[in-house]
Amino acid sequence: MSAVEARGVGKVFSSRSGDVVALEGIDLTVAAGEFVALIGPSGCGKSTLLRLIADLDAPTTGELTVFGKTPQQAREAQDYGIAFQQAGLLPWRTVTANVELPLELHGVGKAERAGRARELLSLVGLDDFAGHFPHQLSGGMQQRVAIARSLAERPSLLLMDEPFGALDEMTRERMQTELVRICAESGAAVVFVTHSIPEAVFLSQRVVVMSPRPGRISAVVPVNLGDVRGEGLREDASFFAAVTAVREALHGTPVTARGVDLR
Amino acid sequence: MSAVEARGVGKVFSSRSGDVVALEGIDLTVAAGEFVALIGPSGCGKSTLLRLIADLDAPTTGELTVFGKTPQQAREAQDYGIAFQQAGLLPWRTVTANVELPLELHGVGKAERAGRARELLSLVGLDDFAGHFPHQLSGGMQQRVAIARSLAERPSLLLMDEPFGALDEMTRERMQTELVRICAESGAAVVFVTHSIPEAVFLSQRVVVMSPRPGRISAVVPVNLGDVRGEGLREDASFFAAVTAVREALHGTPVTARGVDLR
Amino acid sequence: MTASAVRRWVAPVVLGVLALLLWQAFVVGAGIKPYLLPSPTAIVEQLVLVLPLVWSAALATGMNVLVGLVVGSVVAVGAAVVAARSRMADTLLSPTAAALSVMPIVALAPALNTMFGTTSTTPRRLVVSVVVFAPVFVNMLRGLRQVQPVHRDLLKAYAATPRQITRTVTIPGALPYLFTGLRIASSTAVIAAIVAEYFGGLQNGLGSRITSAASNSAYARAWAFVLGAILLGLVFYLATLALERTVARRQGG
Amino acid sequence: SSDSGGEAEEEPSMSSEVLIPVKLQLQWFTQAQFAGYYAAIDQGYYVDEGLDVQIVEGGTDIVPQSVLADGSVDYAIAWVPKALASREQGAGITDVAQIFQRSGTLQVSFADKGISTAADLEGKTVGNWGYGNEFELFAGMTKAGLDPATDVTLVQQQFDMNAFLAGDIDAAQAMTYNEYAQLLEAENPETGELYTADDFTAIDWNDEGTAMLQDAIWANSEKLASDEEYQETTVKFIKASLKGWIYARDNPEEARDIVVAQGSQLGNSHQLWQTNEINKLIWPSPDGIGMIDEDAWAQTVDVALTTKNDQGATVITTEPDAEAYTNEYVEQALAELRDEGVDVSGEDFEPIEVTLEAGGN
Amino acid sequence: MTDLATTLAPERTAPVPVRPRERSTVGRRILVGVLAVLLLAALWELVKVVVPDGGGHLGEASVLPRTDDLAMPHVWDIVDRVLQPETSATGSPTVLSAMLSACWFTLRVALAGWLVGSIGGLLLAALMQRWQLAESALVPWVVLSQTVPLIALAPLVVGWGGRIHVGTFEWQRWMSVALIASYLAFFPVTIGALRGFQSPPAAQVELFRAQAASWNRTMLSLRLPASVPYLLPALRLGAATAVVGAIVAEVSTGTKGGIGRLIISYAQSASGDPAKPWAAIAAAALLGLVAAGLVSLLGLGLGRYRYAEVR
Ligand SMILES: Nc1ncnc2c1ncn2[C@@H]1O[C@H](COP(=O)(O)OP(=O)(O)OP(=O)(O)O)[C@@H](O)[C@H]1O
Ligand SMILES: Nc1ncnc2c1ncn2[C@@H]1O[C@H](COP(=O)(O)OP(=O)(O)OP(=O)(O)O)[C@@H](O)[C@H]1O
Ligand SMILES: [Mg+2]
Ligand SMILES: [Mg+2]
Repeated sequence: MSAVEARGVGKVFSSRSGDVVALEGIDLTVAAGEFVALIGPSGCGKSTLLRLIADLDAPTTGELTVFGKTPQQAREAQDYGIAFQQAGLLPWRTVTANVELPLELHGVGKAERAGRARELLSLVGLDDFAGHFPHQLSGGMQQRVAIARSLAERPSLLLMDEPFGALDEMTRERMQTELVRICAESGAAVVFVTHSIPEAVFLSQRVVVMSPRPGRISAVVPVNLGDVRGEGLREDASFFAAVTAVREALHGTPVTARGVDLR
Repeated sequence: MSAVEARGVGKVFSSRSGDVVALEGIDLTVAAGEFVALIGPSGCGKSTLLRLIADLDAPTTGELTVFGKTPQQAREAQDYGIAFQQAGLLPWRTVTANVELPLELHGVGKAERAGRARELLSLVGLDDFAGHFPHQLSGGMQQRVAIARSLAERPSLLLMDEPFGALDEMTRERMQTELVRICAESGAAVVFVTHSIPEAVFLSQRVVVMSPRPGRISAVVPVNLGDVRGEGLREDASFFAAVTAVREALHGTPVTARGVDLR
Repeated sequence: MTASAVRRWVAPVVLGVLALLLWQAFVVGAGIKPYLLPSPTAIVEQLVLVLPLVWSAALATGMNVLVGLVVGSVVAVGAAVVAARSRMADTLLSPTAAALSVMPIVALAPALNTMFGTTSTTPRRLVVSVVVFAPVFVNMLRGLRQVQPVHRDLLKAYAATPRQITRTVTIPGALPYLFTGLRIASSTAVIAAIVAEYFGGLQNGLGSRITSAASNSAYARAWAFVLGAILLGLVFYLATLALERTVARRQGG
Repeated sequence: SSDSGGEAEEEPSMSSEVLIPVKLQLQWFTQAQFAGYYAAIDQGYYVDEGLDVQIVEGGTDIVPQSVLADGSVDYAIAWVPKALASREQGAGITDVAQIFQRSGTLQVSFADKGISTAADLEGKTVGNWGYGNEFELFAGMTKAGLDPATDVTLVQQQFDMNAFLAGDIDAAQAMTYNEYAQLLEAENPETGELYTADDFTAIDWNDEGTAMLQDAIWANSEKLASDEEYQETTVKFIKASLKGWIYARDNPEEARDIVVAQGSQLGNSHQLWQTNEINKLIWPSPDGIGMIDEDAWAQTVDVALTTKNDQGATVITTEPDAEAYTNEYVEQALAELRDEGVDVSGEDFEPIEVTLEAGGN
Repeated sequence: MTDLATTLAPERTAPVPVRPRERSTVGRRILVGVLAVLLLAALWELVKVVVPDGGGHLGEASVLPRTDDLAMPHVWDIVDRVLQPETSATGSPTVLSAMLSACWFTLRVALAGWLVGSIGGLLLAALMQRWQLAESALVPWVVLSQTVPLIALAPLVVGWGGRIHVGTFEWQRWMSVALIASYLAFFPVTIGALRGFQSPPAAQVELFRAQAASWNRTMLSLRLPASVPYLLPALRLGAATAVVGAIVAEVSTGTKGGIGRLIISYAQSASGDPAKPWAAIAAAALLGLVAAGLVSLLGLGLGRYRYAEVR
């Protein structure tokens, strides 16, 4: 069963100043365990699509299923974990308490919560900051806490909206490597929104390129860089080739490639 | 005469929890008309260095001159224009009035101000938004207004602190191309802080790589991609080679390059 | 102590001492008669004399402030919670709060005395509650409305119940705003309690002592009680500040 | 103000036309309590003496004797004990005419409470206004062996008698000419009619022997001592004022109309009642209106020295000096008035009958 | 900013554009206001029906008001009283016209006080913005100044004001009242203005520094406009407190002509004419609203500066 299945999904926002067609005719299937990146210019509806999958908004047209259920059923069954562009931590809770939040809301016992939080914090390299409050952390560290929180319930689908937007290049690259590892280990499907072409290419098995007004899928670029993605990959010619392919899909016009080839 | 000349510049911040050495022994010369990018991990002192040059802070040690004067003299003589990471527009002023602000502060006449503002807004592609207020613009558009403002007085030195941070990839690339053109035309020297390696490489003649705690210059990577930088350059092998070189300088350890060569 | 802490405490004290010295010098130097302006030393002299009275009067007034502050705040917080939930309640309560905030309490006090009895402390406490209501209500409501969209989305994504949302997000997020309101309320509450004594009622508080001393031309004694009033204001102010710090510390502020 | 007096002297040619400006500070708002001064203005008595008198109303926190000592006004009306307290605080003022010969303060109770002497106040809720108006009450209680601080519950009254009518206060302070009238203007909910004097009992401090002297004309001591012009003005001012009071005695209704025309908020019947009651406090004045009676003065000083209020303070701590009062000016004024054939003692003064209307209207 | 200053000032909120007020919302506000008054009147009568005449007591404390006609006259009696003459004297104006002219007097005095207090507050805030030391030294005293009861100050102001004679200028009683009103009004304005002057983010402040703009210029072009969202509510509150101050001061100093004096005068007949003082109380409350409303008009022309109004 596929993780996400969208058929002709559209979304119109009605506002005082008129209707905005945020999405139109979106057909997309994300297989279980697959990593899909969404890329496209600002305002093309990436976040909107993610919010529809998460049942934070309802589509105006079309059909959307998550693991064969309606998005609402999937949300209530806690089938997915989510991380937003802003970390969205609760400032009055410690790092641990923030990570524990979803577990607490769903009645997981104290001891189990604590154990899971410890595990997750060491996964994102924040063991030493368990008792800190969010404002004592840098933006990147906060984002890592949010990622740990999204993983707390071992979801089989991860929805991530530009989670690395606030990080500096180096941390960002480190987190990307980590994320690839975590997903490989947990076998979770991921829908990952980003503005960065190299990031999309590095992380995903397919890059879904969107165009704005109305938001449509303009291209899907498959990336086959193999399962083991190390740092070296970023300097590999095949990587640059994929980056070029996505850029061209994004700009709409093919640019003559000089010196590199798609492998 | 060089635009910026730093000799053994250091900066220590004293705070309640102890001293922070933000910069140490910085030696840097920026020639007139030269485009220099500063790159380095978060907290390595890039912004601090820029602020010292702009006389928004004073160095603790060392000597710093701007066009042969002290930074204070240079500030008072309005030798530089500056753009911050946040746009920092005045919300109660229209786009035009925001661009006109530096001219107004220095007593430039009304007609001349209006003419210059029109010129600058068309440069950054915002002709249609002259009468709008900042909150009616997207983050990227606001940033472009700030850039227009920094150019208002045709400064011979431009200081820019991650001005494109808020932009999406496509707009960002467009703005980069524009900036290269503007600088080439005006002959201004630029000190440009960024987190993005491709951006640094695309824009500058030299990339200054910094390392943190204490902030030092760890490497200077010369980039020779020629004077005419078009969109095609981004998919050129020489571009990727320079990107790789900067990445290696940044990570400190050379990574075996596969399939590409530095030209 | 850091330089800024030194400045924060020393500068006002130095200024205060300087002002007192000037005052003293002026009164003594220009030979100002006590009925026109008593000297600081005369005030302190009187303060020592009537200290037990100042203490008991401050206690009586302080009790009025405390009860009024608590009642007014509790009602205001309750009203804010209701207003945050229902638009209808908001359209009625918000203008009410605006009207209460500009209500001249001097006019209200005598009427309340008649309604609740001059010998009762209720009218005074009610006046304090009225004064306290607006700032607490307005700030609390703002705090409750301050829930960030990202937090709302997050809790929805976790399929949290409304009660869970209130407990984990809304209330903790509104606390800092509540304290802002309380800080404004605490210092105005003291003035209100004193002004409420102006027109009558039990003669056990600072307000009636001040008027009675002043009308006997015992200005130094009057100012000794005024000093008591200032200290009472300070106590309430610092108490709310301390409460806020404690809560903030527990929340990692 | 005294300077302007000097000016008038410098230009004698104008003196027949130029009036000496004089300011009089009252201790409360316009009402019949001050009918004599308003009558003197209305009847032109001050102008006859060459004075241009301007009356300044009081307020709750205005201390007339301070305003006088400041030099902001030329004369002030004040109760003797309060003025003595200000003298101790350095206010240089002198009582130059004691208008009210008796105290008008009562302590009123409902008849069924059975309070008719100070001793009956024990354990009761006792009202007073504060503002220094409470010493007769305290002296009365002390004399009856009660400690005002512990043996009664003290309550400050408002400007109305609601607390008393509602039963919050057992014994309320009332001036014969004001608050007592307010009681008689209120509706008795049991009968639907106005209350009558039979519904109440009153303790009169004149009877209890703790009465203190009330409204007197005070002058600036310093100027009295050094400024001859001011001395003359003082005599003129007293003389015209006394004439005003004599007018109010002989024409209470006209006096009432004069006060009402000045914009008092109290109604017609109330003001007439007040005029009449004030007359009772002044007349008869066997030695002549305004004369300071040694015995009454001594009693006032004695109470002021010995009675402690609930704060443990007495009104004054030392015997006032000789400058505190003088009959010198009032005697001159009386002599001139007697020469004019005016009855200054009102030996056969008879109060009129006043019927109060609801709300004093 | 020191702790004390953070205090009384409202939290900063994210810049949210304030939509220009549409006519319909103004109409709605008036409607809601009328509705609220009617509701209050209904509540008043309901209490009179439900609560026993003697009120309600909880142990020693009285918790419910007395509801007899002396304590709580009927609404219609109050309205009727307003339309009757003040006193039985011939030519006595109606209570309504007396109150209107009294309110007009007090409003003018209060606005004079508000003006003085606001200007003083702005200058003080500018001083504190200019020198941090001044801020540290003054803010605690500014806060404490408000705990000094007006009743202690009134005689001083009147006493010292009475000594001022400069040429033909002579200190008037109403000036004392205005001065006392300004003493209350200056406080919210000072705190609000200080908060507003300090509100521009570092990026904007440094922009001006980078342009080598002088302090005056920065104040004029940056801090003053930026402070508008803080200043407007503060000025509004200042107007309301100025009214309160003017009323207290009128009572205290016995100044004739204003609503404060009427409150006392009417209170003297509260026992025999209970509806009369309630009329004055209602007038005083309305006056506070009117003053605050008048000052709100200031905001009409400043729409563009109110991008982040702090209510
Ligand atoms: N709640 C809303 N009401 C009205 N319009 C909305 C709403 N949310 C989004 N939109 C509009 O829908 C379109 C898509 O928005 P969306 O946030 O999905 O873009 P995005 O691709 O995530 O952009 P970005 O990369 O800037 O985050 C935009 O034009 C936006 O203005
Ligand atoms: N005003 C200050 N007071 C104390 N420490 C400061 C101050 N400004 C900067 N620092 C410290 O100096 C160091 C350098 O800061 P700086 O802002 O220059 O870094 P940066 O390279 O610009 O980082 P980023 O990429 O995150 O903007 C950091 O460790 C920071 O904590
Ligand atoms: Mg988005
Ligand atoms: Mg920086």
